[in-house]
This record gives sequence, C-alpha cells and structure tokens, in this order.
Amino acid sequence: LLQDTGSWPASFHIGRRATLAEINALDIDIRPDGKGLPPGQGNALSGQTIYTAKCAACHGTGTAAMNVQLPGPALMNDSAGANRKKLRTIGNYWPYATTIFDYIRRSMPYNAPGTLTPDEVYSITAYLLYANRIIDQQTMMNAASLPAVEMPAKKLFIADDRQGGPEIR
Amino acid sequence: LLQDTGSWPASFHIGRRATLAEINALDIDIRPDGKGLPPGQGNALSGQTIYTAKCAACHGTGTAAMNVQLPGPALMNDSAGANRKKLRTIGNYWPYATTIFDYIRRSMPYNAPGTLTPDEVYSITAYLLYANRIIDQQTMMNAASLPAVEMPAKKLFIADDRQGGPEIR
Amino acid sequence: LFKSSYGRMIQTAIPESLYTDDPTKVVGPPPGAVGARSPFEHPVKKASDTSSRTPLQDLYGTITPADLHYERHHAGVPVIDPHKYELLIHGMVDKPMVFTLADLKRFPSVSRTCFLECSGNFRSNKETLTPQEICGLTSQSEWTGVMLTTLFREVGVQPRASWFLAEGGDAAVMTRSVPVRKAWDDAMIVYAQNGEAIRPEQGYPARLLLPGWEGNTNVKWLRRLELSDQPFMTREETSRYTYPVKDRIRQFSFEMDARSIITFPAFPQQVEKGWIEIRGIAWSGWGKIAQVEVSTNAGKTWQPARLQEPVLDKAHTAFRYLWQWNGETTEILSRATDETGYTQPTIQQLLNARGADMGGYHLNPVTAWVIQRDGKVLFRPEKWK
Amino acid sequence: LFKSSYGRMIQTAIPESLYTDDPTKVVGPPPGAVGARSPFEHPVKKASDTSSRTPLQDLYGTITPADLHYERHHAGVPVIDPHKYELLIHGMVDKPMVFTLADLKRFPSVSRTCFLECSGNFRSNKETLTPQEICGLTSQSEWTGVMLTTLFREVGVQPRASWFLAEGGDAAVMTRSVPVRKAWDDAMIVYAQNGEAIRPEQGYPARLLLPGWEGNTNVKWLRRLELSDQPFMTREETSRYTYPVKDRIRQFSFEMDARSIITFPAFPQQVEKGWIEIRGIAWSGWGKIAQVEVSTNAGKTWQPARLQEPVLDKAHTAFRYLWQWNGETTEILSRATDETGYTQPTIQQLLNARGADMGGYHLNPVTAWVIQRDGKVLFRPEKWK
Ligand code: HEC
Ligand code: HEC
Ligand SMILES: [Ca+2]
Ligand SMILES: [Ca+2]
Ligand SMILES: [Ca+2]
Ligand SMILES: [Ca+2]
Ligand SMILES: [Ca+2]
Ligand SMILES: [Ca+2]
Ligand SMILES: [Co+2]
Ligand SMILES: [Co+2]
Repeated sequence: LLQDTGSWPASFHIGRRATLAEINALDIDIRPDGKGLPPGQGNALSGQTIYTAKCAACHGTGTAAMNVQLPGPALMNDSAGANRKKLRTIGNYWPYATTIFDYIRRSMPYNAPGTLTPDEVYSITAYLLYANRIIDQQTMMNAASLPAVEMPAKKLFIADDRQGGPEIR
Repeated sequence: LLQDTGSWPASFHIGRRATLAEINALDIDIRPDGKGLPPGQGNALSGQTIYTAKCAACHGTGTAAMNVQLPGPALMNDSAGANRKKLRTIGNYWPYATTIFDYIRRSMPYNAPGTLTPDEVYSITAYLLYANRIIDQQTMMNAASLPAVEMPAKKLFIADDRQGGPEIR
Repeated sequence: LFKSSYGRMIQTAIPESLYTDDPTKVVGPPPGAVGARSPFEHPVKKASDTSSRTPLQDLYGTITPADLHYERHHAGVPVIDPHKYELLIHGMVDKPMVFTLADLKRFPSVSRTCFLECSGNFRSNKETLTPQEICGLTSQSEWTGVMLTTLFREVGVQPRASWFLAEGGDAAVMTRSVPVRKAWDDAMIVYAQNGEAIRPEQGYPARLLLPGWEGNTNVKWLRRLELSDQPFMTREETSRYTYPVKDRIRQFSFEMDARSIITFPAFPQQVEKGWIEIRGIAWSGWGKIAQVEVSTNAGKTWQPARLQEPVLDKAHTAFRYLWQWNGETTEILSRATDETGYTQPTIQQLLNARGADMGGYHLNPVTAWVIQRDGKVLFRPEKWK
Repeated sequence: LFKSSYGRMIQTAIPESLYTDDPTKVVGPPPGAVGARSPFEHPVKKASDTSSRTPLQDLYGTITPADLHYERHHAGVPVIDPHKYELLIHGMVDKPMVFTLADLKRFPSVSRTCFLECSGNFRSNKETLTPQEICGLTSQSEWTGVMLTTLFREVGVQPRASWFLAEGGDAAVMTRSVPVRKAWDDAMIVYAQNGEAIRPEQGYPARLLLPGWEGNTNVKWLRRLELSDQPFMTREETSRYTYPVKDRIRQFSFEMDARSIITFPAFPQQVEKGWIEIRGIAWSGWGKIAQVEVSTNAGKTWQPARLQEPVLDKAHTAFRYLWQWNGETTEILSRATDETGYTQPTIQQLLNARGADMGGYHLNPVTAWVIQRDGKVLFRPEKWK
C-alpha cells in the first residue's frame, strides 16, 4: 500500500506556507498543560449567571436525572468522584479541567457554537468545577489556575493495553 | 472464484419444473436451421403493404442514405452483396434469413414490439428479401422455404480467431 | 398506438403508470444522465438524532453504497464549499503549510477499501432487532486520497512529534488526538469514496482515514492537523470514547477488535426447511480476517465458512456457509478470527476481561440468531446489566 | 438566535440558504435515511439516444457509482416487478426449470468485481474529447449473484449442449448466443451491484454477467436461457457486434482486448508546470493487467506505472505515474499489457492486422494527450477512414 518514495523529490512544491495569522485564527485547542489558553478570567459567581442564561435550558441545573429528557447530558454530580456508575459527569469522569474550556469554547452552546468570549468560557468552566465540588465559588480561573486544577477522575484513566493476539481484553 | 462443490447435494431443491405451456409462451427464437419457425406464410406482395403501413415511417423505402435522418437504419440495397462499405443491409451483410424473422417478430415495430402475426412477419421478411434482390416477388416464405434461402453475405463470416497472447489481430 | 415512452420519460422518476404486465411490449425510458434505484427497492438507513445505521440485512457483497453509509455526527453535516476548503498543518513541523483541495488532489494518490465502524456499535435489548439495529454503525467504501506521510514529508514533521490533533470544520469543531505512528503506518487524507467525491455525511470534501481505528478518530471535514509531543485530551477522548474496565477507565482504544455478524438469515426473515446459505460479514481493525466459523447448533460445534476473495486488510469480508436446516428449533452463530490470532469473544468473555461495569464502547460479542420451528428468525439478546 | 437548522432540514435537499462563510458556526442537518451528493458535485453521464457514458475523468479509484454506470439499451429500460420476475432455463437440459428472484438469491452466492465494456467503445473525431467521450462505455462494479454452473447443475445441462441463448425481458427481447464453456469458466447471474440490488439500467432484477466479454452479451433483465448444440445467429451477433477484418466479417468476438486510458491530465484539464501524477485505468477481458507503461515524450520511451493493489482478474486497474513537466509541449500516452502477454496496440497496428475497412467494434488503440505550452490538454485524434 505505501508508496515507494525512493524516486520522489524532496518537495512536490504543492501547497503554500501558512502565515502566523492564519494559524492563530484556527489554533483554538487547549492542552492539559494549559498551552493554548487565552488571556482572561472568571469565577463561578459570574459563571452561574451565564450558565443559567445560555446553558441550563439544555443541560438543566440539577445533578440527578430528571423526569424530562433534556437535549444535552447532565454536567454535575453532588459530590466529586461519586456515583460514577449512575451518572458520568465532569466531577467523576473528566480527567482534565482544560478539556472543559476547550470543548465549551469550540462546541457550545450547541445552537450557537463559537460565540462565547474567553471571560465567559473561564466563568462557565469555573462554575461547572464549582458545581461539581472541585473548586470553590470565588476561585478565579485563568491561564495559570485552570491547568493546575486536580480532577478527581484523573487517577482512574489508563492507556489501552489491547495489542492484538489471542487474549481477550 | 469457483466454489468447491464437493460437499454439495445433487440438488438444492430450489426452483420448480417448467411446464410445456410456459416454455412455449417464451420460446420465440428461430435457429438458422428453421427450428422455432411457426406455421404461416407470406410473400413480398403482401409484405410490401404491411411494410409501408408499419415500417416505412422509420426505415424509409429507399436504398441509399437520404437527406433526412430516419429513426431506424436502412434495410435495403440495390443489388445483393454490393456496396457493403457504404451501407450495411440485409442484402450485403446478413448471413441468415431466419434472423430477419426472429428479430422482426421480437423487436419490431420499435414502438409496438410483439404485435405482428406470423403471417405478417413471413410477409415482411419476404418483402425485405425481395427488396434486397435475394428472392422474387411471388416466392412464399414459410417454415420450409425461409431457412433454405441462401444469403449473399454468409460466405464472408468467420469465427473470431483472437486468442490472447502477444499477437495483434 | 403510442404505448412507447421513448424519448419522453426521464429515468430518475419512472411513474407507476409505466408499470406493465409485459415489459417486452413497452419501450422504456432511454439512457439518462444519472441513474436511480428500482421503484421496488427502498433500502434506508435507520436514523436517530445522532446517528444513522446501514441496512446490513439488505446488502450484498462488501461495498456499502455511499448514500447508505452509516452516519455519526456531533453537530450535523456542514455544507463546505470545496473552492474555499483549506487544510492547515502546523505545530511541531519545519514548515507550517496550507493545502487547498486541489493541492491535496495533486499529490501522489492511493486507493484502498476498508471498513469504518463506530466504537459504540452494539445494541442488544430485545429479540426483534435487525442486523442494522444490532450493528449497523459499520460500512465499507473504496477510499482514494493522499497518504498522510506524503503530507508529513512535505511539512517536515519533527522527530519529537509523537501525537497530532485532527480537527473538523463542522459546528462541533470535532477534535481527536492521534499517535504519529498511525501516519507512518497507513493513515490517509481521503477526498473520494466509491469512485466519486466523498459524500457530505462522510466528510466532504476531505476527511482523515485511519484504517481499522474507531470511527470517531477518522475526523470528517478535516480543517487542521497540529503536531505535538503529547495528546490534547479533548472531550471525545476523555468524556466519550473511553470505557470502564474493572476499576479503571480505558483510554485511547483505537483498533476495532475482530467481529462478525450473520446478516442472512436474520430477523425479520422467515426461512424454509432445506438448504440455506448462511451469509454475513466479518472484519478486524488489526488486519485481515483469517477465518470465520459458523455454528448451527447453538455453539456446540463450529465449521469454517467460505471467505470471499480478495480478503483485504481491515476490510469487511463476506463469508458464506451452506447448511441444510431440518426444521428443528436451533441457534446459528458466527465468530471471526483475525490474522493476529484474536477470536471474537462471547459477551461472557468480555465481562470476564472487563468487569460487570464494562460500558458500551468496543463491544464485539458473538451474536446468535434463534431459528424457530416456523422458520422465523429472532435475535438472542445478551443481558449483562 | 436560531441559526441552527438542527432537526428541521432534510439532508437530501440542502438549500442554498444554508451555505455559510463559516460552517463551524451553524449546526447542519442531522443523520438521515438516504444520503446525497454534495451540492457542489455534479458528475453526470453523457447520454445519446442509445447509450450514456461514464464520466471517467470525474472518478477516482476503480468502483463506478451505480448511478453513473454506462448504459446501452436497445429499447429503453423496462420496469420489472421483482415479485413477478422469473427465469426459465430449458432446451438441452434434463429438467427445464423456472426460478423466481427469491430462488436465485437462495442458491450459493459469489461476489466479484469486474468491468463491463461495450465493444463499440471508441470515439476519435476531434481534439476536444474527454475520456468520457472517447471511451466512457466502460464501468466497474462489485457484482453478487449465483454462478451459472450452479444453475446448470440444477437443470442438468446435457453433454452435447455447446451454446445457450440468453434472452432479455425488455422491449427489444434482446438475445445473444453464448458458448457453454463460458458458463463452466466464470459466468454468473447477478442480482446485486455495489452492495445493493442491481439498478434498472443494469438489468434489474437480474442479468447475465460474462466477465471480460463484450457488454452486449451480458444480457440484462434476463428472462430465459435455452441450451442448444449450435448458435442461434441472432441479429445482435450477425448484423451488429461483428466487424470487417480484411475481406471477411469477424463474428463471435467475445473477449475485450487489453486497454488503458489516461484520465488525468486529460481534456478539458489545464495543468501547471511541475510534478503531476498521471492517472488512469487499464483493463483486459483476458485476465489480469500485468503492466501499464506510460510515455511522456510522445511514445519515444516508456516507463512502468504503479498499479493499485489488489489487481483483479478482468477488472479496471488504477495506474499512476509520477512526472515532472518542464512546461514544453509534449504528448503523454499509456499502454496496458495483460497476463497473456498482449500489449495494447496503436491504431496503425490494428489497421495492419484488420485492414483499412476495419469497422468500429473492438477498437482499443493507445490514445495520446497533447500537453500544450499553456498547460491545456487536448486529445490527439486518430484518422484512418
Ligand atoms: C441547544 C442545546 C444546548 C445548549 C444551549 C447547550 N448545550 Fe451543551 N450539549 C448539548 C448537546 C446535544 C451535547 C452533546 C453533544 C455531543 O455529544 O456531541 C452537549 C454537550 C455538552 C458538554 C459535554 C458533556 C459530556 O458529558 O461530554 C458540555 C460540557 C456542555 N455541553 C456544556 C454546555 C455549556 C457550558 C453551554 C452553554 C454555554 C451549553 N452546553 C449549551 C446541547 C446544548
Ligand atoms: C418507431 C420507429 C420504428 C418502426 C415503426 C420500425 N422500426 Fe425497425 N428499427 C427501428 C430502430 C430504432 C432500429 C434499431 C434498433 C437497435 O439497433 O437496437 C430498428 C431496427 C430494425 C432492423 C434491424 C436493422 C439492422 O441493420 O440491424 C430491422 C430488420 C427492422 N428494424 C425492421 C422493421 C420492420 C420490419 C418494421 C415494421 C414491421 C419496423 N422495423 C418498424 C425503428 C423502427
Ligand atoms: Ca494548538
Ligand atoms: Ca427455442
Ligand atoms: Ca436509461
Ligand atoms: Ca491502542
Ligand atoms: Ca446527515
Ligand atoms: Ca472468441
Ligand atoms: Co463513533
Ligand atoms: Co454494446
């Protein structure tokens, strides 16, 4: 399948060099070490207001499954790390706090993705960490503090050890 | 690709036996030896009338290409076996007279296929043989006489001798 | 006189009025610009809010028609103008670059036929499930595009780069981290499917193709690749597409394990006593299918099925097994073995390996069909929760 | 607020109003029952009154999408009710039998990928011809059905039977005589194409498939087979599908000789100086393609092209050749060699073998594309009449 590239030129001279501005316009991802986080900040107090306005309609404010079926999954658990078998949430299943920022900024609100400011995303992230009993209501989330948050579920994650061969894993 | 049929039963018992009536309803083909020809007859005189009514609109009555583009190909040549390079017709290109009967009965008239009676098909066949200078105007075509007609082009036909391998044929 | 519709019909909409008792008497529509299915055939995907499933029980051979390819999107299908499309490759590379679609098509190209499968591809809750409902989140296409190595060579991927982020241009801006080793192995960026431009639902105009790896990593509507020395830990590889195994959560489960399913006879078919060709498909994300075995006595004994040649790497492989049914109630099953020696497990073997809380991803159990005395075929549900 | 179309759109008709500058900001249509092409892609067959041609220059890889498969009918496309469909096999058999479509599907089945080609597949009259116009009367599918031997075994074909008549159920009631040896070799009756039921234009619900043999013998809408000890000399094998060779008329030319065509670059493409991957397809009715050679200097020297694996028997085989164009006017050509050692000839070699009056069937000459200084690509017409 792979080509015999022995006779290939060092470059085909197809495509063009990307400019820094082009890269910055698309480079929205956040790594666990915080690389990619923008300037800005917010805490759970401001986050709760935004969440109520822009998120609660789909995700609810409760922690348990309600009788009504909501468009989006529940995001909160009563106590960090608990009830994982019943309900998988940020508090008991997410290994990195940076993922919350990254995902909300790129994909939420579902019906208007990419519309939140960095301060709004920091605030909502802080609120979701607070509502999952991981940080307190005043703690400011920013490029320095967010990657430092220790997530309860982190220790549970292991890399896949399947490797082909007869053993069922 | 072919299956290993070693373990197969002698019959899968799928499908059913055909009845004679079923076979006869579909078995409309005519072989060069006349097998399949129905009872009936006709000659070029009666054939010309039917041809004019049911065929000429698409095939014309002339022998050469006319200025108007007809829906169907020309069927006649001035003299049997001539002008093959200019115009391929029954007279100079068709090796078997039975093919005329077979084809007209199954496929013509193009817009009403399968509507001609055996007598009509014998008559038109006789007319086309006559118009191509192969038989005369009175000769009756029927199950005995039609297969006996010697077609001028027959001697030209050879079986394909290509057989794969380097030679270009 | 004019029964003929010659020249007046368009073939993409043959009206019922044309139906006739004897088609040999009516001239049909002439050749057309684009064909269409017979008005008597209506294969359809089964759609939910988030996915739609290939009708495996209605298909033959190994190719999935492009319009019946399973779908799983996280924010619907974007409409992407191919003239505006660009792919950015940056991060740990010597030369960050932008490629247009026309650029991608100019590079040396490769075609390969392989399956895609969503790692959440399993349902088992009742007897009246079709193959489509049980595991219709898998399909197969002939893909054409450029090897990812060809592009990585062009941008100069740095030796320390060990992961890359693949990002889609849909409204979910879908992202997954992929080990760079998969690029050196067989990853592609594909722009064509079954001979034509890739379909919108499958990532038009270009997607990542990671043969054998879980569907979600094959990022559609690909807009960006970023090379890095670590994974990015996106939502799709932490909150989703991970699963409890005993007391831990297993992450980065890429390869789809060997699997098979009998697609005939299957619910809702009803069969007759006598010779039956048992048919199905088998596949493995680890390589070629080495063997498929079929049992017609509820798993007591197993016989090898015939595999349709050519057996391709990481590809749906048709299998067939000739069986004479005596009219007694029984169960038929299939199990695939791949070239690494892995044999498709039972649900019990999976439970033993992963624990009772094993979650819904990467489940590939042997599935059984019950043939009743009346010839009706029912799925045998697996209960483990 | 409601830019979102989530849940309201149907994917088979994405309206222009959904086009957006930034698809990452607009949720798209959800998964659907049947997919559709991107609104930016419009591959079409080129139709005349009697045939329509596959857009080879728009395709990738080796599968032809079923709705773009070439068409050649002699009285249009019949509408056949699959529930009423029957195939009769009679003549020199021990047991004349009738099979319904359901019967055919119950027999042991086989899938194979091969090309079909009309033996009249060649045009050469002007410079501005596309691959579709030059030789678009060939297409490729994955076919599924029953081996003809399986049915011949069932009816008990008599040892003296040497030919069979194949008859269609269209308004031409198309007939061809076929040597029985082809049945023992690899003939099939197929009911599926590219994974789904065969399309109406290709013979729904069942057709004869004679891999590698001229398209017309692969009788569509098959209703009857009659075993005989001689050919029937139907119109399609006497007046048509025969051709002058020197002073004789060659009949029963079944196998399609080896052939290839470059589909990129080709008219109406315009290319740029630099690296170009020359692409095309090659095929032979006699077996596998053994080699394709490409010349970029008007035939002075030839280099082997890469063949896309797997190379299948009697199948379109994709070839590719990497070339650096220096901007000078030149001609590019391809020529196929099959496993029998036959190499695709020039038109002059065909003329030498067949004479000046050689007719229009079974012409497979090497075709050349002229690359002009401005990058425009033109066909080089062959003049011989
Ligand atoms: C119109 C409905 C809707 C709104 C409004 C909405 N969401 Fe969502 N959200 C969803 C859906 C649907 C998903 C699941 C998407 C998927 O699985 O691809 C989701 C997923 C999420 C997830 C991931 C959950 C998990 O378990 O993986 C987070 C976090 C989230 N939303 C946060 C937010 C925030 C914060 C807001 C407001 C700023 C918001 N959402 C507004 C519908 C919505
Ligand atoms: C509505 C137009 C039309 C009418 C009426 C019609 N034909 Fe035809 N005929 C055609 C066409 C078109 C073809 C070519 C069909 C093909 O090539 O598949 C044809 C082909 C033929 C051929 C074969 C010619 C060859 O060179 O192979 C014969 C013979 C023929 N017709 C005889 C007849 C006769 C006899 C009648 C009247 C009983 C008739 N046709 C009425 C349109 C017509
Ligand atoms: Ca980044
Ligand atoms: Ca007969
Ligand atoms: Ca048509
Ligand atoms: Ca792994
Ligand atoms: Ca969709
Ligand atoms: Ca031959
Ligand atoms: Co998935
Ligand atoms: Co043809």
